[in-house]
Amino acid sequence: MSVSSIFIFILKILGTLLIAVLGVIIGLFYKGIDRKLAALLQSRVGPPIRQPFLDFFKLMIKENIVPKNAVPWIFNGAPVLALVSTITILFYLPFGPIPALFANSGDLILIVYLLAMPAVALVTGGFSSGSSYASIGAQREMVLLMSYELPLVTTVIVLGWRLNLAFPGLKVFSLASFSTNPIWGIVGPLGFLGAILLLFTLVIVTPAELSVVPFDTPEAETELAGGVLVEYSGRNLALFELTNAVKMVVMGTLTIVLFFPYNISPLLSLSGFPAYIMDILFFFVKLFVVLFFEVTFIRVALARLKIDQASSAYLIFLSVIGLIGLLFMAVDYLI
Amino acid sequence: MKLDNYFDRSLWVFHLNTGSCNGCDIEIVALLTPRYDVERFGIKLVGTPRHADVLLVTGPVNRKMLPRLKLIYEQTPDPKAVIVVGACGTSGGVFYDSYNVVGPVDKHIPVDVYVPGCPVRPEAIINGVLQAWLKLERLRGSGADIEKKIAEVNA
Amino acid sequence: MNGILMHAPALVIALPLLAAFVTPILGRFNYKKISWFVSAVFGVTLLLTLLMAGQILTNGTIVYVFGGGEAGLALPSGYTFPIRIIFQIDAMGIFMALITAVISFLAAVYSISYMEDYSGVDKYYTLLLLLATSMFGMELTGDIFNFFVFFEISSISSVALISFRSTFNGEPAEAAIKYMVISSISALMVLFAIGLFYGQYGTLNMAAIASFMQFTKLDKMALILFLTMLAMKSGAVPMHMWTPDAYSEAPSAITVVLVATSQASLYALFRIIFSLYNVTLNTVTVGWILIILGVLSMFIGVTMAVIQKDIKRLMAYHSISQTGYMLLGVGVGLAVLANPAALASYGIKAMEGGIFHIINNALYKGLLFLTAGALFYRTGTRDLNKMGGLAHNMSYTTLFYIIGAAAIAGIPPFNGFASKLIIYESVYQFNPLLAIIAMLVSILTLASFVKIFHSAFLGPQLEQYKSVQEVPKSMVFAMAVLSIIIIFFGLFPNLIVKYIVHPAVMALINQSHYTSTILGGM
Amino acid sequence: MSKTTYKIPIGPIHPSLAEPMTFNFEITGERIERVDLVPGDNHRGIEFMGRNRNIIQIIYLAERICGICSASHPYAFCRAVENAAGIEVPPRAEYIRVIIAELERIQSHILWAGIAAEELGFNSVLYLSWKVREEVLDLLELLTGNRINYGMFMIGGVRRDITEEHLPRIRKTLDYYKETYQTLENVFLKDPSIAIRTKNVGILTYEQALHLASVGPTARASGIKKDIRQDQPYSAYADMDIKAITPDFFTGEVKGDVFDRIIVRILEVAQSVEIIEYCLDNLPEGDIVSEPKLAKLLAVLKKAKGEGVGRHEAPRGEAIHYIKLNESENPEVWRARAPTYNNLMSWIPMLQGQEIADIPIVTASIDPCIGCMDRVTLVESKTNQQQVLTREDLIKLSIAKTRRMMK
Amino acid sequence: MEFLNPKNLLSFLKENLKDNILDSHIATGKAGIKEEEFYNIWLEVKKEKFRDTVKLLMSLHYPHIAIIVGNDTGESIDLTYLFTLFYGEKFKEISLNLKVSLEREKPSIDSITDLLPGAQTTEREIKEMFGVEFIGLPEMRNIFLPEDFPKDVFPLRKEQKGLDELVQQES
Amino acid sequence: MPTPLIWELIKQLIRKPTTNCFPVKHHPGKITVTELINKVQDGEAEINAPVTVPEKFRGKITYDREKCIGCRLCIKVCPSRAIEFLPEDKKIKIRIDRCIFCSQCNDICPVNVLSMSEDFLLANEDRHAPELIVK
Ligand code: SF4
Ligand code: SF4
Ligand code: SF4
Ligand code: SF4
Ligand code: SF4
Ligand code: SF4
Ligand code: SF4
Ligand code: SF4
Repeated sequence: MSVSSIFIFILKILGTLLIAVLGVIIGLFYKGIDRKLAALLQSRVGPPIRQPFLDFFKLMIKENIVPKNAVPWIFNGAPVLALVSTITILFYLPFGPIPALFANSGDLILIVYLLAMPAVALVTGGFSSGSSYASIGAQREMVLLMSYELPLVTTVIVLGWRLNLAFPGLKVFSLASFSTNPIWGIVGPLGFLGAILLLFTLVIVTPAELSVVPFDTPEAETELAGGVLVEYSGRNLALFELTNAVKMVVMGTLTIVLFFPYNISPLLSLSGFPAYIMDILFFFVKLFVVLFFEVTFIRVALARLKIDQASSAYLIFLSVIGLIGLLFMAVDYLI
Repeated sequence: MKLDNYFDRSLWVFHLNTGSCNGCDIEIVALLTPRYDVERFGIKLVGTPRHADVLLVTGPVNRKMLPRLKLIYEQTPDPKAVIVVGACGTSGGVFYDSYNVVGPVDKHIPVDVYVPGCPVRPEAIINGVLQAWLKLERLRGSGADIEKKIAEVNA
Repeated sequence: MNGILMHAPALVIALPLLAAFVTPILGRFNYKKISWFVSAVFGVTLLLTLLMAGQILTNGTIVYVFGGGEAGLALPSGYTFPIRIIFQIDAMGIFMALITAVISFLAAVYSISYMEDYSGVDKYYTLLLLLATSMFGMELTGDIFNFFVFFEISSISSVALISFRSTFNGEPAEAAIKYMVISSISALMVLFAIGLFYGQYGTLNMAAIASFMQFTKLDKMALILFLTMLAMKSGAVPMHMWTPDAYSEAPSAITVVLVATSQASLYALFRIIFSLYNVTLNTVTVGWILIILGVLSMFIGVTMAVIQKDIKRLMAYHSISQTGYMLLGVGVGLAVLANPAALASYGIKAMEGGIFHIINNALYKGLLFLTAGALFYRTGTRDLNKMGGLAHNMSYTTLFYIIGAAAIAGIPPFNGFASKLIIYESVYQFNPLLAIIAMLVSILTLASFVKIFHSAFLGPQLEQYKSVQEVPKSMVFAMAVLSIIIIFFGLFPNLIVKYIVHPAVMALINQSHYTSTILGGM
Repeated sequence: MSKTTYKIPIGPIHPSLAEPMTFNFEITGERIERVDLVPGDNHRGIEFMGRNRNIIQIIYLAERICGICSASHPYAFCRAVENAAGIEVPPRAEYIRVIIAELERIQSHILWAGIAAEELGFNSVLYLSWKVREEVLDLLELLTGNRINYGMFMIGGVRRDITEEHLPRIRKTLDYYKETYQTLENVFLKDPSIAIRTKNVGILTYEQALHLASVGPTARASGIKKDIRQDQPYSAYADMDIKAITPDFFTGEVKGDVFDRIIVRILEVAQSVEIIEYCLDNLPEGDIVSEPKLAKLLAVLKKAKGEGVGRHEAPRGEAIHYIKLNESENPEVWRARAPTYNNLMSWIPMLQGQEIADIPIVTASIDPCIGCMDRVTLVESKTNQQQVLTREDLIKLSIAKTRRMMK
Repeated sequence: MEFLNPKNLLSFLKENLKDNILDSHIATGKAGIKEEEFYNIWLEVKKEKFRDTVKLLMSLHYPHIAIIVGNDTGESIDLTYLFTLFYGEKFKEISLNLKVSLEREKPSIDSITDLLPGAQTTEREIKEMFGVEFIGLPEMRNIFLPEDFPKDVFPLRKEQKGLDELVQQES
Repeated sequence: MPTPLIWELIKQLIRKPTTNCFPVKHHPGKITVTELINKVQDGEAEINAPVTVPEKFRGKITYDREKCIGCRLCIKVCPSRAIEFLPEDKKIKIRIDRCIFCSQCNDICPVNVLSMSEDFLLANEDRHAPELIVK
C-alpha cells in the first residue's frame, strides 16, 4: 500500500466517524423540529428543539433492565444491530454536493436491505423479550415490513430500470447515477406522471419505515403499551430512539436523492466554495421540507390504521400505484 | 452512571390508577392538551413502566391494585421518582374508611412529591413537577439528603 | 506429489468408493471409530479436490481417462459394468466438486456425534460415502452414460439414507418410497434420452455429442426429457413434491448432502443445456422456461414455507425457493446467450449470480439444516410449536442459526446477499418485474426465518428444556466451519466471483472450448 | 403469521384503559376469539362507606364515584333522598341543576370524543377536542368553584346560585360551542380516517342492546330511544320537549357500530346547548335550596323514613340511586348504579370477532366509567400471594440503587 | 306500541295475580314548572309468583331492568327489582319497583336472566353479596368477588361485621 | 385527501398556540430551577401565572382561629375526616392533605370562620408539612 492510499484509508475512517456522528445529530435535531412542528400544528408550544438530545442522554443514565424471559445477548444485541445498520446506510448516501463515502455499484439495493434491518432487529428484540404484547407487536412489525417492502422495491427498481434504459452502461443502482441524472429530466409526460406516482409511493412508505402514525401499529401505545419496545428500557431504548432518528434522515435523503437531487448553486450562478456551502444548506432545506411532508404532516393528520388496513394499504393500494408507475414508465419509453 | 441534569428535563411519566374516581386522571390527560401542554418540559406519557422515570399515582390504593402498584414500582428502571396526585392517593381522601382501601400510596412505596387537591388542577400537577425538580436538584447537590432519607426509612 | 495431482480425479472417486467398502469391515473391529475414519477420508478428498481446483484454475480443463477400454465399475449389488470412463473436469465441474467435498466432509464430521446413538452406523457411513462418490462422479464425468450410472447410484444411496431412520416410524419410509419412485422415473427417462443420443450419434461422450449436435426432433425430445427430469431432481416447482418429505425425514447431516445432490442435478441440467446444446437451441425460449420455473419455485417455495410448522419441512420449501434464484439467474443468462451485447452487459453477470448462488445455497442451507438437526438432537422434535426459549441454552446453535438465516434472506454482509445482489442487478435489466419478485421473495424468506427464530429460540425457557445443553463439539465444529465460509464469502464476494464463479460461468458459456479440449485430448 | 392462540390479559393497567379493569382475551392471530370480563379492580367499597356516613357526607362520596361526570351521581342521589324524605326542590334550583348537568354533558362528550380519538392514535384530534373542552371547564369552574367534582348539589337544591353577572359568560360559552360545533362535526363525522376505523366495528344490534339492558348513548346508537330526560322527565327537562337522539338523525340508518356512537354523542352536544339556552331564557326566580340551614337539614333527614329512587340521565346513560332512610343518621340501604354497570355486558357481543386493534376503540365506545362500576363490596382477596417484596425491602433496594447511580 | 297508564297497568297486574300481590301503591311525583306528573309503582309479590309477574310485564312491553337492590333487614332478605317500561315517549314511561321477600336461611328465587339477559350482572352480584340462590342462572362464577372467596361469606349481610376490622382509621 | 382536519390544523399552525406557559415556557436548562426560584424571589426573573381562578374558587382553607366557637359542626359534615378537634383549647385543626375542597365546612360554620382561598398550588414533598396543616 502506498502512502497516499493509507492516507485515503485513514481519511475514510475519519469520514465514517464524522458522518455517523453528524447523522445522529441531524436526526435528533430533526426529531426535535418534528415534535415542535407537530405541537404547533396542534396549537401547543411543544418541547424545545433540543428535547430529543435530552431524552437520549436521560435514557443513557437509566437502568437497563433485561427481562427474565429474554435471552440477554439477543435482547441487547438487537438495538445495536438496528443502529449500526442504519448508520451504515449513511455511508452510502450522498448529501447534496457531498458524495457518498462508499460508492458502489449496487448500493441502492444494499440500502433497501439495510433499511429492513432495523425492523428485523426490532422484531427480534421484541420476540426475544418474551412478553405477549411485544410478540404481537413484533408480528405486526413483520407483517408491516413485508407489506411496505413491495412498493419500496418497486419504486427503486423501476427508477433504476428507467435510468438504465436512458443511459445503458450506467451504474444504475448507484445513488451517484441518480443524483447526476434526475428522473424528471429523462422521461416524457407520461413518465413524468409515473415518476409522481413513484414519489407518492415512497412518501407513503416512509411513515411505516419510521413507524409513526398512521403506521405505528407495531408500537401502538393504546393497544399494546408500546408493543415491540414494551420491555426495553435505558440504553437499549435510547439506541432504538437513535435508530429512528437516523432513519428519518436516511429516508429523507433517499427521497431527495431519488427525486430531487438538484443543487441550487447553478441557479445562483455560484461556483467554488460558496456554491458548495449553498448546496449543503439547500440540501438541508430540502431535507426538512421533505420530512415535514413525509413524517410530521402525515402523522399529525391521520389516525392509526389497523394492521390489516395498513397491510392492505401497502400490499394492494400502494403496490398497484407503484406498478401503474412502472406501466407509465414503460409506455413512456416505448412511445 | 450519574443522576444528571438531563434527567429533570426529560421526565417520562407512567400514569397508574389505583382506584381513583377518574377526576385526577382526567386532569392528567388534560395536562397533555394544548392549554397546559407539559410536553414543553419534555414530559411524555408512556405506555409501559419500563420507559418511565416518574410514576404518577392516583387513587387511594385498593386491595386488588396493591400488588400491581408494587410490581410497577419495581418494573420502573432507576433512577425514578413518584408523584402522588390527588387527595385520595395522598391520604385516602374521601375513601379513608373503606375496608378495601389499603392506602395511602406512601404506605407502600416511597413517594417524592404529594399534590393535594380533589381533583388537582392541572397547574397544581405542574407545580408538583416543579417540586420534584427542586428535590432532584437538592439530591444532586448533596449526598447528605440521601443519607437522611435512608435513615428516615430505616427508622 | 505430482503423481497424486495427476491422478487426483481418479482418487477423488476412488477414495470414497474404496472407503465405502472398507467401512463395514472396519465396523466389525471398531464400531466407534468408523465415524472418525470416514471423516478422515472425506478430509483427504477435500484436500484432493482443492488441489485439483488449483490446477484447473491455473492450467485449464483436465481430461482424465481411466485406463483403456476394460475398466469396470462395481455396483454395490455386485454387478460389474463394462464401461470406459472419461473425466473431463472444467471450471464448472470442479466448482461443483468443491461444494460436494466441503459439504460431505462437514456432514461426516457432524455425524460423528449426531449419529452416535443410532445402530447400523456402518451402513450409514457406507451409504454416505457412496452418495458422495456418485456426486463426484456426476460432476466430474465427461461421459453421459457414466453420468447416468452415477445418477443411479446417487438415487439408490439417497433412498437408503432417507429411510435410515425408518426403524422408528413409518414416515421416513414413506418419504423414501416417494423419492425412489421419482428417482426411478427420472432415471428411466434420462436413460431413454441418452438412448436417443446414442442412437443418433453413436457416442456417449458429451463433448462429442455436442460437436455433432444437430438439434433434430429427437434431440428436442431428449432436451425435454432432460429438462423435466433434472428439474425434478433438483426440486424445482412444479415437480418439487418429493423434497419436503425427503429433506425433512432424512437425518440432518444427510439432508445437507441431499441439498448438494439436488444441486448436482441442477448442475447437470445446466451442463446439458449449455455444453450439449448451447446456441443450437432456441435459447430465448429455453431461457424463459428456466426463468418461469425459477420464479415459480421462488414464489411457491417461499409461500409454502411460511405456513409450515415442521422446521425441516419449512427449510425444505426454502430450498425449493432458493433453487428458483439459480434458475432465474442462469435462465436470464441463457435467454440472452445469443445476444452478445446483452450477454456482456448483464447476461454473464446474471449467470454468475445464479452459479454463485448454488454454492452459497449449499453453504447456508447446509448450515441451517445442521442447526435444525442440532435442535432435533436436543429436543427430539421438529415441531416449531413445541420448541421455545432454546437460545437460553444453546447459544452457539442460535448464533449459527442467525448467520444462516441472515444469509438465506440475503442480508448483508453474508454470502446470500452477495449472490442475490448480482442477480437483482442483472436481472432487472432483462425485466424489472423479475427483480421485484426476487426481492420480495427475499423479504418473505426473512419473515419465515424470523418466525422460526421466534418459535424455536426466543421466549421464556420452557420447563421441559431446562436441562438442554449445547450440542457436542463435532456438530459445533461443522456448523462453525460453514459459518466462517459464509461470512468469508459474504465479505469478499468479488474474490470468489473472480476466481471461482466467473471461470465456471465461462466454462458453461464457451461450449467450443469444452468440446475442443476433449476432442483434442482423445 | 402463526395461528397460535394467545391469551392476553388487558388491564388493569393498560394505556387504553385510563381506569383499572381487566379483560381476558383469547386471540388467534389478530382476531379475538373469546372475551372474559374480570371487573373489581377499582372497587373501593363506596356503598359500604355510605352506611357509616350521614347524608350530606354521602353527597361528596357519590360525587367521587366517578369524576368524569361528577354531577350525575350527586344529582341522582339528591333526587333519591328528596323522594324518600319528601323534600320539595324550588324551581330555580331545578333549572340550575339542569344547566350544570348539561354543561357537564358537553364536557363529558367532548372529553370522550378526545379519548376515542386517542385510542385511534389520533392525537391531533385529542388535542383539538380537549382544547375546545377547556372553555366549558372554565365556565363550570366559575359557576361551581371547581373544574371537576363541582360540589354543586345539595339535598333540596343547589349550593350556588347563577347570578346576573354569570349570564353573559354562559351565553358566551354557548356561542363558542355553536361556532365550534361545525368543527367538531367535520373532524369526527367527516374525517375519512376516523370513519375507516369505526364504521362496522363493534356492532351492537337493536336486539342485543334491548336484551342486555344497555343504556345511554350506547343504547341510543343501537336505535333504542331510551333517555330519561324524554321518558320520565324531571327538573327542568319536564318543561321541554327532548327527543332521544339516535344515529339515523344523521345518517338515516341505525347500524349500532362505533361510528354511530360517535354520532349520537356529537349530536347530543348540540342538544345540550339548546337545553341550556332554554333554561337560561326561562330561569325562574326564587330560592336555590329548600333548607339553607345545613344543621337543620341534617336533623330533618335524621327523622325521615321511607325509600326513594332517584334517576338521572348522565352523559353515559341512566344513573340510578336507591335509598332507604330509617330514622337514623345513616341510611339503611344505599344502592347506586352507574350506566356502565348495565353497559358492561354489551362489550361481549361488541368485541367478539374483532381485532386486537379494535379493542381500545370498542371498549371506549361505550364510554365506560369503571370508576362507577366497581363500588360493590369486596372483602379481602386471598389471591395476592405472589407478592414477593415487602415495602421495606423495596425501599431499601431502591434507595441503595439510587445512591449507586448518583455517585 | 300500546302505552298503559300506571293505573291500568296496576289493575292489569292485580287481575292476573289476584292475592299474590302483598302490597302495592303508586307514588306520584311532580316535575317542572308545569308540574306534570310521573309515577313510580311500588309492588310486592309473593316469591312464587315473581317469575310470572316478570312474564306478565314482558307480555306488555319488553321491560328494562335497571338493577336489583338487596336489603338484609335482619328477618328476611328483600330484593327490589327496579324495572322501567314504556320508554321512548315523553311521560309515558313507568317505573316499576318490584319487591320480593326471601327467607334469610337459604334464600332462593327464580332467575330471570333467561328472560332478560341484561339481568345477569346484577343477579350475579346479589348472589355473591347476599348469598341468594338464583335458580337457573347460567353463569355461576363470581362477578366482582374473586373466585377463591369463601363460599359461605356474604359481605352485605348484616352479620358481616368483620369488615369493620379491615377499615383503617387513621392515615 | 384534504380532510377537514387538515385545514383546522393549518389554521392552528398559523395562530398562536393556546398554551398557558405556567410557570416557565421550558425547563430553564442553563440555570437550575432552584436558582430560578431564587431569582424570582429577588425580582430578577418572572414567572407566568397559572390560568386565573374564578371568584369563589375552592382552594386551600383559611381559618380564623380566634373566632371559632368550637361547635364541631364542621367535623360532622366533613366527608373526608380532614378536621380534627383539639379538645384542650376547643379549636380545630384541618389537614389539607385529606381535604377534598368541598367547602361543606364553610357552609355549615355558624360563625363563618372558615373560608376557601384561591391558593391551589399545594404540592409538597411532605404531606405532613406545616404548610399543609391549617390551625
Ligand atoms: S383526589 Fe379526588 S378527584 Fe382525585 S381521584 Fe381522588 S377522589 Fe378523585
Ligand atoms: S357514569 Fe361514570 S361518569 Fe357518569 S356519573 Fe357515573 S361515574 Fe360519573
Ligand atoms: S344474545 Fe342476548 S342480546 Fe342477543 S338475542 Fe340473545 S339475549 Fe338478546
Ligand atoms: S353506577 Fe354505581 S358504581 Fe357507578 S358511578 Fe354510579 S353509583 Fe357509582
Ligand atoms: S371512558 Fe371511563 S375509563 Fe375511559 S377515560 Fe373515560 S372515564 Fe376514564
Ligand atoms: S372543605 Fe370539605 S373536606 Fe375540606 S375540611 Fe371542609 S368539609 Fe372537610
Ligand atoms: S364549624 Fe366553625 S366554629 Fe364550629 S368548630 Fe368548625 S370552624 Fe369552629
Ligand atoms: S342553631 Fe344550629 S344551625 Fe343555628 S347556629 Fe346554632 S348550631 Fe348552627
